[in-house]
Amino acid sequence: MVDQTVSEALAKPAAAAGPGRDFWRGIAVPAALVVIWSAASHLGLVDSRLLVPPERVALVPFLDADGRELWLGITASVLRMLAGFTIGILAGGALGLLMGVSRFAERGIAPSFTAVRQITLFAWIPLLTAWFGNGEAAKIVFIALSAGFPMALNTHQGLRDIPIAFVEVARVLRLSRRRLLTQVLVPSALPAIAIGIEIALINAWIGTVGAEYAMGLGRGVGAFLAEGREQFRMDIVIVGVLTLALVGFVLNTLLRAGVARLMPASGNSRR
Amino acid sequence: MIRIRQTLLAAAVAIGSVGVAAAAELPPVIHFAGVGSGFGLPFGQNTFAVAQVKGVMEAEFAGTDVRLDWGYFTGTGPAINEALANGQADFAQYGSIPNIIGYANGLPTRILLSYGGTNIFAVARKDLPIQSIKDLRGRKIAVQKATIIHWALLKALQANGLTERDVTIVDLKNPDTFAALAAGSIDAAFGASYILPLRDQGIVKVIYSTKDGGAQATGFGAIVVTDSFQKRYPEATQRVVDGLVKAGRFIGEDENREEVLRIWAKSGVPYEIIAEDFAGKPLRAQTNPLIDDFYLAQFRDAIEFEKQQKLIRRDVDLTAWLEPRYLADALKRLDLENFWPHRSADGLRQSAAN
Amino acid sequence: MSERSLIVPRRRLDRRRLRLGAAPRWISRLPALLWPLALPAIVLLGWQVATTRGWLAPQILPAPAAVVATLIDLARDGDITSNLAISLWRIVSGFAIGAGAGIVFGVALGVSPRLERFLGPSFRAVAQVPSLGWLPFLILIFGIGETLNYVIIAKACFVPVVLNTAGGIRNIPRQYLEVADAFRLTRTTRIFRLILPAALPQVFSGIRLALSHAWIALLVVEMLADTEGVGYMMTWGRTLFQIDVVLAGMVLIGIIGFVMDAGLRRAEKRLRRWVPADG
Amino acid sequence: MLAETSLDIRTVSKTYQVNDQALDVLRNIDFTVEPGEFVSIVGASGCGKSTLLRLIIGLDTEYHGDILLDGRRIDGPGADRSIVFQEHRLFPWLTVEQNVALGLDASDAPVAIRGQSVAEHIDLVRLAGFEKAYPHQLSGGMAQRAAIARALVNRPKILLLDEPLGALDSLTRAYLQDELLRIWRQQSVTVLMVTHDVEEAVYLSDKIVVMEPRPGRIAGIVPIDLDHQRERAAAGFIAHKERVLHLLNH
Repeated sequence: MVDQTVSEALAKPAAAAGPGRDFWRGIAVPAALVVIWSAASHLGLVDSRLLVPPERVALVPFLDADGRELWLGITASVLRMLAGFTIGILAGGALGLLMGVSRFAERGIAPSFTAVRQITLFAWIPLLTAWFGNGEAAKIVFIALSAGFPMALNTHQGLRDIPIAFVEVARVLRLSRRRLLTQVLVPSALPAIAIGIEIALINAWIGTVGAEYAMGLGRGVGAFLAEGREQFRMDIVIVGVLTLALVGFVLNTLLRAGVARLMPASGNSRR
Repeated sequence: MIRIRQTLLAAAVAIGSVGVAAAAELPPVIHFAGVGSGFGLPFGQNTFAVAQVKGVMEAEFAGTDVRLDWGYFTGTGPAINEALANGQADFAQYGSIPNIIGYANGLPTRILLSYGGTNIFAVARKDLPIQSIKDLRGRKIAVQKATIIHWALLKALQANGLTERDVTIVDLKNPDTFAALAAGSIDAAFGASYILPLRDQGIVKVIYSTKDGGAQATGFGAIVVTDSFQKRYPEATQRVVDGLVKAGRFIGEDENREEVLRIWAKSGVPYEIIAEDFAGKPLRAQTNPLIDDFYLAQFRDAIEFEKQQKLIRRDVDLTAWLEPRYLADALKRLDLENFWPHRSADGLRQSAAN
Repeated sequence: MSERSLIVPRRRLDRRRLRLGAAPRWISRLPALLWPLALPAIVLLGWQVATTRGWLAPQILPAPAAVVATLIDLARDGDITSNLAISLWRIVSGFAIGAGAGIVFGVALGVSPRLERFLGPSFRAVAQVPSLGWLPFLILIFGIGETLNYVIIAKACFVPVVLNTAGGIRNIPRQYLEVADAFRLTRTTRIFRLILPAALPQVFSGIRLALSHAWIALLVVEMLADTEGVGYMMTWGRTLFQIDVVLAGMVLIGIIGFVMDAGLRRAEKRLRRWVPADG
Repeated sequence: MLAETSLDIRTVSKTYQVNDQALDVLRNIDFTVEPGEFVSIVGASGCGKSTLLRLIIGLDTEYHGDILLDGRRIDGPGADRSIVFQEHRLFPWLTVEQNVALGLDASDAPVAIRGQSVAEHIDLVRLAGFEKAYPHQLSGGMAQRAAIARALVNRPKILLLDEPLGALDSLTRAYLQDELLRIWRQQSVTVLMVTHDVEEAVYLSDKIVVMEPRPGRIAGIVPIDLDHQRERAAAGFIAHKERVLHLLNH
């Protein structure tokens, strides 16, 4: 209905008023906080060992010898995360697909999967370090687990919740198994799978930092953060935490843009 | 024993690492693991660090294809036990308490030599009226449990007529200890020299140090090898021990003191702190590698401590665990049998070679 | 009057409509209840064989029986019960604080465009920092102790509840809001008869997410900066190189996670009885 | 009596800004609904008929011209007007009874009277016995009748119907058309209905406002001078239908 869409456009006058104002409003509170932070640390209202002045934090990654480790750390973390993430979504996707298309597999695997999924990821760390050591292998396995679980879950659910109409059409058309899979099942589960990938990416990043933080060997943002704490360098800790948030945010934004480009057609996002 | 990497990591790691080496005398790669810290790639202290930096070990294996791999774990004891268990470490240098825990849980290691003692400090919040260990009665003390520092804490209490029940011991890792002291949620803490920067930041004062408390209260550890490695590669094991003894000699020679301290400072602990840690004592005494009566007595004490604390579930046969022949051989060949003092069980008397 | 009698019995759709692979015949004859147990049975068997045959060192993988024995030991010594009680109390109180505050803030954010404009973006940015990142700051502010646990768990619950509550409110169909306007519903009626019930499904998925985040945060804080609780018990098991304790902890954590999730599902079903069973 | 109220739409225009372009939705709409009348607006999609209803109910108050209710300009929703939407828009989490009671939410009637009024109106739309049912348990026609009860329970002077039967099947629809007539007479309420079904409009109305799109404007007003017992096949009925269709398609 034309007049409905028009009235909807009208219902959001903020969008028309220009994004500039919203942006400034959004940034007002953080800006005020930074000013308070700066004032508090300079005027000695708080212990400056604990709350380092903001400008010092901003300069640490450039001027400080230890702080410059950050750049290598980010590179190492991102590469490590990509490796684990790739393994995780491939394995998780395959498992989800298996459970989604085969009742036989679903009945056999899904209960165990659900049970194992209830074990919080961090609880895996002591086991993984015992099995794979504190090196790269354990970290990548941990990241892959972090990414794999949501991926498998969403793929499975996406396939399970396919509207009955689609499957009936496929049945009437007597599609071959391969066509059914590639042209009906997977495409219609795609929105759910995309959400799975999104969650997998966020989890993989948290998993990366967590693994680096808890398994002490090698470079990475998590190791950087842990070492900053080890040496009681609050400036480095703050930089580490900000980096962790920022990288997560950037990854998420990139992925969303990527997903949006990949599937412009399916508008019905679940969840 | 079938090595873990062949089973668990078969596809990933096996290629080129073990497998074919049975006939050869030397392994393709030797993994060293130690406790370390520092930004980026962590770095270690004690004998390993000097052996690595001075190229002593490379010299031992010059002309062979053996690759040397040094890894320093910020996760300390447990991480090193895990590395030894799953084949990511062949030689390890770490504190006795996790060392014993590993062995008591069936980790097949052999003790090759000592890497010397670790000074341990007690610090207390500046705003509290705590001047000595005796004042800790009723206080909350942080220590990382199941470490040699935990052992030293109980030793210190004991020496001052206190028991565990007179204080509250909180199990905290180093960074949490710093934060907890700064936030005032604990009163005191025990640690190695890494804890001293806190004093320089004005948060705590030092109330005790094993430098004053006598040799028996000082922390200690061992350099171990996995049993399978030394059985399979006795030749390589001997070369490693030779290298470690040579590194020990370098550390012990007074003219190298400054250089050695600089090497250790790469681990992220500031040079000034390390210099202070070892001030007033010759490094030769401090880093004595010998398995002598004193060392054995210390180890027995630590085993007893672990049983009391229920850190281990079964007893440890120290004699079966030791493998001193590589060290003896190296000392003899290098003519270093009298370089380090041989200590009596109580650590008080020293004698020349027996 | 034909349509008068039409109370439509919602046909429950068989969600297994079309299957790619048909199971081998002997499998399909297996009692349906046994089949889901096959995989765990195979894993357990492989595990047992691997340990008895000595393929894996017991320090790496203790026998299943050893894990069970450890579980029993820990239960008998009271280690499990005391640690569990501590952990559960932390979860419950942290969750109550965080989710409660989250609903209030989420409703505020959802109904007030001004609040959304000023605080929304910052909140969403801050929400990106996982509990692990908060830990160093929170330790500095609150020190090590119970307060830290409550704060970090409450924070972990707060974020998803706020996001989902605000999102749920923002996603309320405009048609319903127009009804509220056209019939000039009072403020109370709007909140309790429209906004809360309409946002409920999403609020509830926020709450479920919150509980799992709380559980994660609890383990993170217990494993990294605590001296009691199930997470600490596992770290301690790692320190003592006793993988059986670690595995026992994992089993315990899995069971609790399962029970909590199932409980919430049931609660949600009760709260949403106006929704047909198929959702 | 209730049906004293007249609705004057005087030269009403409405413009939306869409992508910085002015889009005329309504232009110079001008007609009157007399007290007690049943008036229909017919027109193709996009002629702005739903927008006009939104203006009258008061969901949207930005327009040019005047919409006068007994001579007073409308500036928001009020107790004197009520609406039934095309989709029933019952709240799925409330029972029929609770949904109908929403219509009384803004009134200051005492609780006892409210309950009675709700019951009466559920009776009126013949849903007695379904008070405790949830919307998902009702058929489309029943749900729409519940929506009518909700709209009438506060005894509005004017009832606005936005294609109220548009989503129903033809049998239910015919049945509900008679029901609407019955309710209209019983309640003696003024009704303004938007529909795109010409036959429905001729069947129910006293007067039909025919609109044409882009911009939405009045193509003509057709008074239906048939008695209230209308036969769809009668010649007079067909003639009126033809006139409306002609205006729509000219």
